[in-house]
Amino acid sequence: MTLQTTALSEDDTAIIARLKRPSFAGIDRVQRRRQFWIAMLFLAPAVILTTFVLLAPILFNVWLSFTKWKKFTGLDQFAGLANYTNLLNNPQFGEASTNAVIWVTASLVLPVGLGLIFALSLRGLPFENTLKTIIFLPRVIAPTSIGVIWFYVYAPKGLLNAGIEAVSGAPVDIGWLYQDNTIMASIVVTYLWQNVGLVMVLLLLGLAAIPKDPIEAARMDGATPWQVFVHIVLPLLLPTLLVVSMLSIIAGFGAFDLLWVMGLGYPGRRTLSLSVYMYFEGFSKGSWAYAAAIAVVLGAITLVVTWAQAWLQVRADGLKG
Amino acid sequence: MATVTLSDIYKVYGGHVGVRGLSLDVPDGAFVVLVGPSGCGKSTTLRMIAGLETISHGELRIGGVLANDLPSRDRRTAMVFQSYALYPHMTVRKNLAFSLRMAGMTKAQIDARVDEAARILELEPYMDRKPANLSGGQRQRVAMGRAIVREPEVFLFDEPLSNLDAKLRSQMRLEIKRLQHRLKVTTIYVTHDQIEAMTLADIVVVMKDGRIAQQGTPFEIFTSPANQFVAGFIGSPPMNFIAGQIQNGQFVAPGLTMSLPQGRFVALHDGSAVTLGVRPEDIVPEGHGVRPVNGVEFHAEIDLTEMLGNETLLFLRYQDTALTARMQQPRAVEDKEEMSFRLNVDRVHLFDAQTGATLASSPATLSHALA
Amino acid sequence: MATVTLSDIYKVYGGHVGVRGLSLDVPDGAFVVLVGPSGCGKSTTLRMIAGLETISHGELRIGGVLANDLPSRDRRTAMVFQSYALYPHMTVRKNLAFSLRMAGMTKAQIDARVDEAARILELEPYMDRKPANLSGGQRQRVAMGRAIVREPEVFLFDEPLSNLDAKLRSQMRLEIKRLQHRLKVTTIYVTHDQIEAMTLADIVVVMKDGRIAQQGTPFEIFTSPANQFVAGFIGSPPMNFIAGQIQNGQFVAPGLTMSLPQGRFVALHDGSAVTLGVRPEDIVPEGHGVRPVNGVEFHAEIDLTEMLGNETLLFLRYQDTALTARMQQPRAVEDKEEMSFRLNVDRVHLFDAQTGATLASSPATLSHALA
Amino acid sequence: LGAMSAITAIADEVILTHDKAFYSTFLQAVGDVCGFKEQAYTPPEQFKAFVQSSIASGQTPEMFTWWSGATFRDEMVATGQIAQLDDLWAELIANGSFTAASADPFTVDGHKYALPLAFNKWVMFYNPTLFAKAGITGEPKTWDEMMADADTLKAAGITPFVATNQDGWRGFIWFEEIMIRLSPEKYLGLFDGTTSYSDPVVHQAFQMWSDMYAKGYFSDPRSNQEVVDFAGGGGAMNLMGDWAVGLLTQAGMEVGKTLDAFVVPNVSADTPAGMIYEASPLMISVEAAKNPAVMDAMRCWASDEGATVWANTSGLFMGNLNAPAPNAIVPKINKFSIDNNAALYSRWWEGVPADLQGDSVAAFASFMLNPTMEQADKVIAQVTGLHDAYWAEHK
Amino acid sequence: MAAKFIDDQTGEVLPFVPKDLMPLLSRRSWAILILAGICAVLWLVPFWYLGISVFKTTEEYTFSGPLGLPSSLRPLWGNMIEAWTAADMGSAFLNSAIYGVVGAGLAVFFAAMAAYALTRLHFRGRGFWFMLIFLGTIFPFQMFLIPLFFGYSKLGIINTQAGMILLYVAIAIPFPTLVLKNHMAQMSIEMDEAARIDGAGEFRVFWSIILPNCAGSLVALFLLQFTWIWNDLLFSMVLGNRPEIRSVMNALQVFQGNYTSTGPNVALTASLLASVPPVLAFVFLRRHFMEGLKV
Ligand SMILES: Nc1ncnc2c1ncn2[C@@H]1O[C@H](COP(=O)(O)OP(=O)(O)OP(=O)(O)O)[C@@H](O)[C@H]1O
Ligand SMILES: Nc1ncnc2c1ncn2[C@@H]1O[C@H](COP(=O)(O)OP(=O)(O)OP(=O)(O)O)[C@@H](O)[C@H]1O
Ligand SMILES: [Mg+2]
Ligand SMILES: [Mg+2]
Repeated sequence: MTLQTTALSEDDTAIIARLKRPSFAGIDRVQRRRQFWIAMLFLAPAVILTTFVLLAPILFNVWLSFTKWKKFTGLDQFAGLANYTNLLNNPQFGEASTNAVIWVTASLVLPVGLGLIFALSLRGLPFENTLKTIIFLPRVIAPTSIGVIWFYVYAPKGLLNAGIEAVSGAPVDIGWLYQDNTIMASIVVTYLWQNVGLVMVLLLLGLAAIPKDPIEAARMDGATPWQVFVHIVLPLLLPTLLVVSMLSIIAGFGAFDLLWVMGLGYPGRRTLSLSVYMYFEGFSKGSWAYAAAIAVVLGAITLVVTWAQAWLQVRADGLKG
Repeated sequence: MATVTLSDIYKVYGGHVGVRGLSLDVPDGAFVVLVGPSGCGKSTTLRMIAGLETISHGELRIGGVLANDLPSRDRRTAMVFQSYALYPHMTVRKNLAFSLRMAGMTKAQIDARVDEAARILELEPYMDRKPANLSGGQRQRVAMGRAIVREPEVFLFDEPLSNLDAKLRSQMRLEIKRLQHRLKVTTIYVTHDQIEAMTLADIVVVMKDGRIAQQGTPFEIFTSPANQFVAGFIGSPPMNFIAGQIQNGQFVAPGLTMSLPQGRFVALHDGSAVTLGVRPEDIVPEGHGVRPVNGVEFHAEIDLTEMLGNETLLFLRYQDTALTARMQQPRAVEDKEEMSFRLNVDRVHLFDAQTGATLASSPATLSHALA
Repeated sequence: MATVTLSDIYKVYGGHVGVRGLSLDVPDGAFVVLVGPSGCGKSTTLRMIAGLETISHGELRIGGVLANDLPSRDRRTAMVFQSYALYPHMTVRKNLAFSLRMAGMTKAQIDARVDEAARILELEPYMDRKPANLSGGQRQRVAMGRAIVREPEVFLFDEPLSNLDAKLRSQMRLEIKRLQHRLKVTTIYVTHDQIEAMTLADIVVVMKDGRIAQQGTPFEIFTSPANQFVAGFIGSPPMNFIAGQIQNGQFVAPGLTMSLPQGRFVALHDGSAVTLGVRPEDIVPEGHGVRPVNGVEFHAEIDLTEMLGNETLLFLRYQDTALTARMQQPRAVEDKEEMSFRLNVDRVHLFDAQTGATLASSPATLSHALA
Repeated sequence: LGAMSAITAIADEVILTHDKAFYSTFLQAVGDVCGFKEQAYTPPEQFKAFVQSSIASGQTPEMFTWWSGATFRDEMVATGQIAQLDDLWAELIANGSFTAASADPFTVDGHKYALPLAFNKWVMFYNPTLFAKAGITGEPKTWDEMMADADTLKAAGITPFVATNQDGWRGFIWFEEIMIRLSPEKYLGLFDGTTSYSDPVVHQAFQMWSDMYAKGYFSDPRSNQEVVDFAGGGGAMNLMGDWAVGLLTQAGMEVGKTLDAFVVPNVSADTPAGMIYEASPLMISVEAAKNPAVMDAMRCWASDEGATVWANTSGLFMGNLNAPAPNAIVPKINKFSIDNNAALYSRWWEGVPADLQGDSVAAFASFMLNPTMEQADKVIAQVTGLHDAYWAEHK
Repeated sequence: MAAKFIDDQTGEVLPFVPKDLMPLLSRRSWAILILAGICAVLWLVPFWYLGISVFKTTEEYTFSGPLGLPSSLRPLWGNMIEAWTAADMGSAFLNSAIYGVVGAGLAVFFAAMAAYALTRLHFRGRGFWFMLIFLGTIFPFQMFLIPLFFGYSKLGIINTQAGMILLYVAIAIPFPTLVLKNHMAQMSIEMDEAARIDGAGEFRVFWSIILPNCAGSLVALFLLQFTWIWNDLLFSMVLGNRPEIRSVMNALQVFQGNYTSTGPNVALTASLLASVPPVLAFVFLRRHFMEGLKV
């Protein structure tokens, strides 16, 4: 049954073209302009503050990374890519990068993995809220304080060694935070202890947002609890997992306080991660321009991660249609 | 295909009882509709049958087998949810195939069944779309498809049409009916819409407050309501109720005295308070439609009218009682117009004013009178 | 109170036109209902009148004053939204008082008006509740209260009833009608439900694709649809359409030949393709209801029936065309039963098969025939 | 915002900016007498960055402390923002309160740019009670005697030396001490690149250090409580600057009874007597020098009165000969210095190019944590690489 | 458990005990609960360590071993006083409170304004403006550090409360903007349209309609940002080092300083003291905290 007559169906583009003719143009432009300025008024404080306090410094930092600004001798002499070539030639940068990658991988995989396990097993358990509170609690405490507490936990005569001694009966003297082979793992454990609560809560929120119906439908469709998890829950949780992963990666690259405080007595402290290395080069050594270049590398990495996440997110949303 | 038997089923939530001692026999292949106002326990009952809620007390048998503690996946029931509950991350094809994959069927078997279901439901063009890219009606069909591919012994529907607009709703209603006539699978269908109940059911179960208020064929429910609640719930616009008394075997209300048909009602004491029920189509405007043979005449002022095209509803006020009458021919009626009506005495219902129970002498009498 | 005049109104969204040259005169105090399928531009039109959307082209006058660039708050219109759009953080009283506070009224004035509105809408018991603690119907009433306290010159309603269930919907429909009869404020009401349109409107405006398909009283729209679209859209179940041809001044379709009533239709060339329209109530089962004087008889097999209590819908298949008939008395009909029907020739509609336009000689003829 | 106006109010006063938060009260005691207000700014990295950037933006702090050595010369005086104090020094030397030599650490190209905040020597503190317990009488006069004492202590179950890597920067302390005991010339050569770290003397120093570790002479380098360890009897000797007396007495040690000090003897007798010194410069900006209030505060600082308050409160010696000895140890060391005509050598930290401090000291620290010759060779190779590269570029 | 079950609506006594009312935990749930309990205990071990350490004197701490229990509760008071005076925590607490309250308060308010514009007003380039605001948090803080330090020095606002507040406000804006944008996008647009028809201007709609309906998120975000600011060390170390303006976390750094004679017990006590406000806020307003994490 076609009803459309040719007279009734003037093409949209034709109508728009007709309306755009001078005699018609701009009937609602006045209102649009007014709306724009009202919007600007509301945006102004946030935009001005973030632009001047956050974005301008980032640009300045990029510029700085191309100068010889070091100890006020070479002030703003252009250095081209010198800082970046120095980066590549400096074994410490390589070491710091490698460590950063290890650190970020560990601080992504472990908290997300454990967080997922916690989130799944705590749901609906008695005392759920108490348990959640306990696991989340370290997160509200400053990383510096956390660092101090764990510094003493890991100390040679600290709680951990004492605990192992008490269990094994043999004297233990491990300098957890002084040895190349233990320090990273030790800090990762602390980081995990502090951050898994956050990941868990984010995942719980993600789980809570999954509609109950498809899960019940799957149960009726004959799926075992494990199959329900694999085929329904996990795919629907994927977008949340992606967000959490991105946040974890960015947080991982940016992590400073914990590494700085806990690495206090470790000779390799400055290359524990890129963020620490940057702080060391800039604030301890005064190689500002070089440090700025490290910061730019860090920024580039996070941009890529964010971009990749956005890309994956679109694909994950694509899963839904 | 299987019978479903509920005996004295209770569901208790915290301090509060959702379903109270419900007993119901669903014969093999029957289409049973649970209908009732919101919160009366329809969904809870259905979900207990599906195994999505535990049963607090009582016995549930599916195909004769005690199913109280059977996990959902072993009950051979399939359910269509109000929200459709499609798997948002899977294509239509995968949605349909999911249960078969879980059952460990081969690819060929799965494809055969899925294609068959898609054909029946005319879903072929959409097989590779995700649910988000389907219209409401299409999603609804996918949900049904997912239920039928499993070839379950019992279909469960929980308000499957309530998210569709009026047009689509009546269309899908027909499709569901056709489907069930074709597959002949035992079906339990929950709705709060009495029209769906009337049109779809072999057996209508009207529920109230976790209990069954009446069960029977749509025709029985409509013509011989067991109580005032059912009488008021089924039928649209709802039955008119007039409060009155029995005096000398007659029904007496302000401005209305009416002899009651012989034998239709149980013996009634003088002075007992009763409620008279009369459907809008049994208040006939003089000069329109079939004039009731045995009628009581009265005049009333029209308060408001609703012209529905093929018929007009007249809202009138007679002696402080608001009444609705149905006029079969469309005719413009002015507000405040004074009209005469004839109330069809042969079709009135009478209820105990206290308990609301019907005072009909036998449930069947009225339906015979009407047939 | 005010007239509302739209002249050649357009709304352009990006590359796409939502409303195309709509012109409409709403007389002072009239109840106008815009009805049409989803996406036809009803809400857009209403929102342009409310000042919530800019007008791309054309003139809008409210009470004679050009209103295109007037901000919402200066238009003296009040709107009831589909979602009610109550302020969730305010009590009912504060919700009602908000617009009056904005207008800078004194406390005493505000209280007087709010109390009056609460009385009219029977909201007194809920004045201190928040919207979250109200039922759907109560919320709906608060939304209306918020509109009436302002004593606006125009009421705008955008599908105010579509979030309510069937029962509540028909009840609130009546309340809105009563309210408007009492306040006599110019009202523009948007719905996609043709029953609401028919029952509420003084003037029904049927829209399609951003244009007006027909406007007129409910009776005109029902009895003399200007085109096949309106004919199919208004009425439930919808009008039956049979494709055929004109041969020797008769309508001919497979298995059906019918002389057309004299003078009802424009002169028709032999061989022109037409569509015959006939409403379900005009296909009368033999032996049920009023037998049409001037009818064409045919036999058909019943495919499915829907028993609605006071009437039964029969879905039949005649020569590959699916038809719906309405049977006034409830009677159980078996599937596959063979029945005879009479098609009421005096009430048929005829449409051009290409354009869908009515072929009635004058729009009024049919309505006269029906009255 | 009230607190902010408080800040502007004190802006009129003379402010002494420093990074030595643990001296705050002592500094303020002098400030009360001399009319300035101390202001601590920690940690040192931040303080350094703050001062550097202030200078860069032309807002040099009016009165502030720094470190002596290469950084004083290259990062402060070279900016031209630091006021010359030649006249003030002339006064101070003329009235006999300071020796001319005490200006040496603050002299660049013949001009004097700072007053001493403190002028300290690095000595070996020891715990006489523990010595007595192990049966040791008297202080060691030779390196061998010191090693013998260490043996004795060890045998008595007492750890001979407290040496930690607390805060990550202590790694050079024993290195520099052993170096000057072996060869002062080679040690000084490290500062200008004339001695390479691949020099056999450096290797020998590490060998000796490693041997001492092997014999168990040192306490756990991972301890983070150097002062508490030493004060609590966790070791019999500790190599520290003489400024530590205050800290150690605060922590419960008592000069003469449980605390005394000697200068570490040389390895071979023909090496001239010498000591590591540490001088903290106190300087003012060119701009501030025009402010009489600032000049008065500086003059007062070095005056007998200022020096007396400083000595009494902090237990530190700034070089003013008229000030009372802050404790019994300072005169003892001064006496040794005069008696033996001891040479003074800059600390390694101040001596080496600032660029190399962090990396090198981390290398030393890694040796302390793993004091084998294997590790020493690694450290030597690493540090040699760093320094050779630096000097190749800066010569 | 009561043998009878009474319906709270009808008062009827049911003739049975509902089988599923208090479902006994399945064996698996028990196992998970026990594991979770063990985890929770492990999680608390560092706190326990903190808890016993603050009751020890320095000597006790050094020589009693980490597992030893404190001999008396009295040293806590001394430790607290020492920590409090050594780090000048009085003014540090006040500073942190000012930064936290003013910084988080303004930031959340400004973020709400921006989110309002981004979700409720029609204008072009909303995506651009949002990215402009949000870009700031995508980059690691290391990227602002040096430029801010020099910029602040140049402007003379380094080591001023105004400078600290400026930074904290700015840095605390993007995240709440994201959260509030998502939150406001979910709120019915018809609500503000109703208010506009009711005669409210833009700011009115924002203030009287939108803000009250975001109250939960606003509180949550305020708490989150407050905690973040309170816990920040990096920026406070770089931009606010003078004793009068330094924050609690920065003040704690005195215990990291060279040659301090204060033992770990005092440093730990100080850490504990500094953590009290956010921990209290968290424990009492836990629900709000978690609410704010809904991105
Ligand atoms: N999970 C639950 N916890 C507590 N009470 C519940 C729960 N589910 C349902 N109820 C209560 O049980 C009663 C029956 O609920 P049910 O959902 O079965 O009603 P319904 O008939 O399906 O109503 P509707 O038409 O609104 O869906 C209601 O009073 C409801 O409040
Ligand atoms: N903000 C918008 N941007 C772009 N297109 C829009 C917008 N709002 C409406 N439209 C389009 O304009 C047309 C008319 O929409 P409108 O909302 O008026 O329809 P409607 O008749 O109210 O439909 P419904 O019954 O679904 O509410 C539709 O095609 C719709 O897609
Ligand atoms: Mg339900
Ligand atoms: Mg609409």
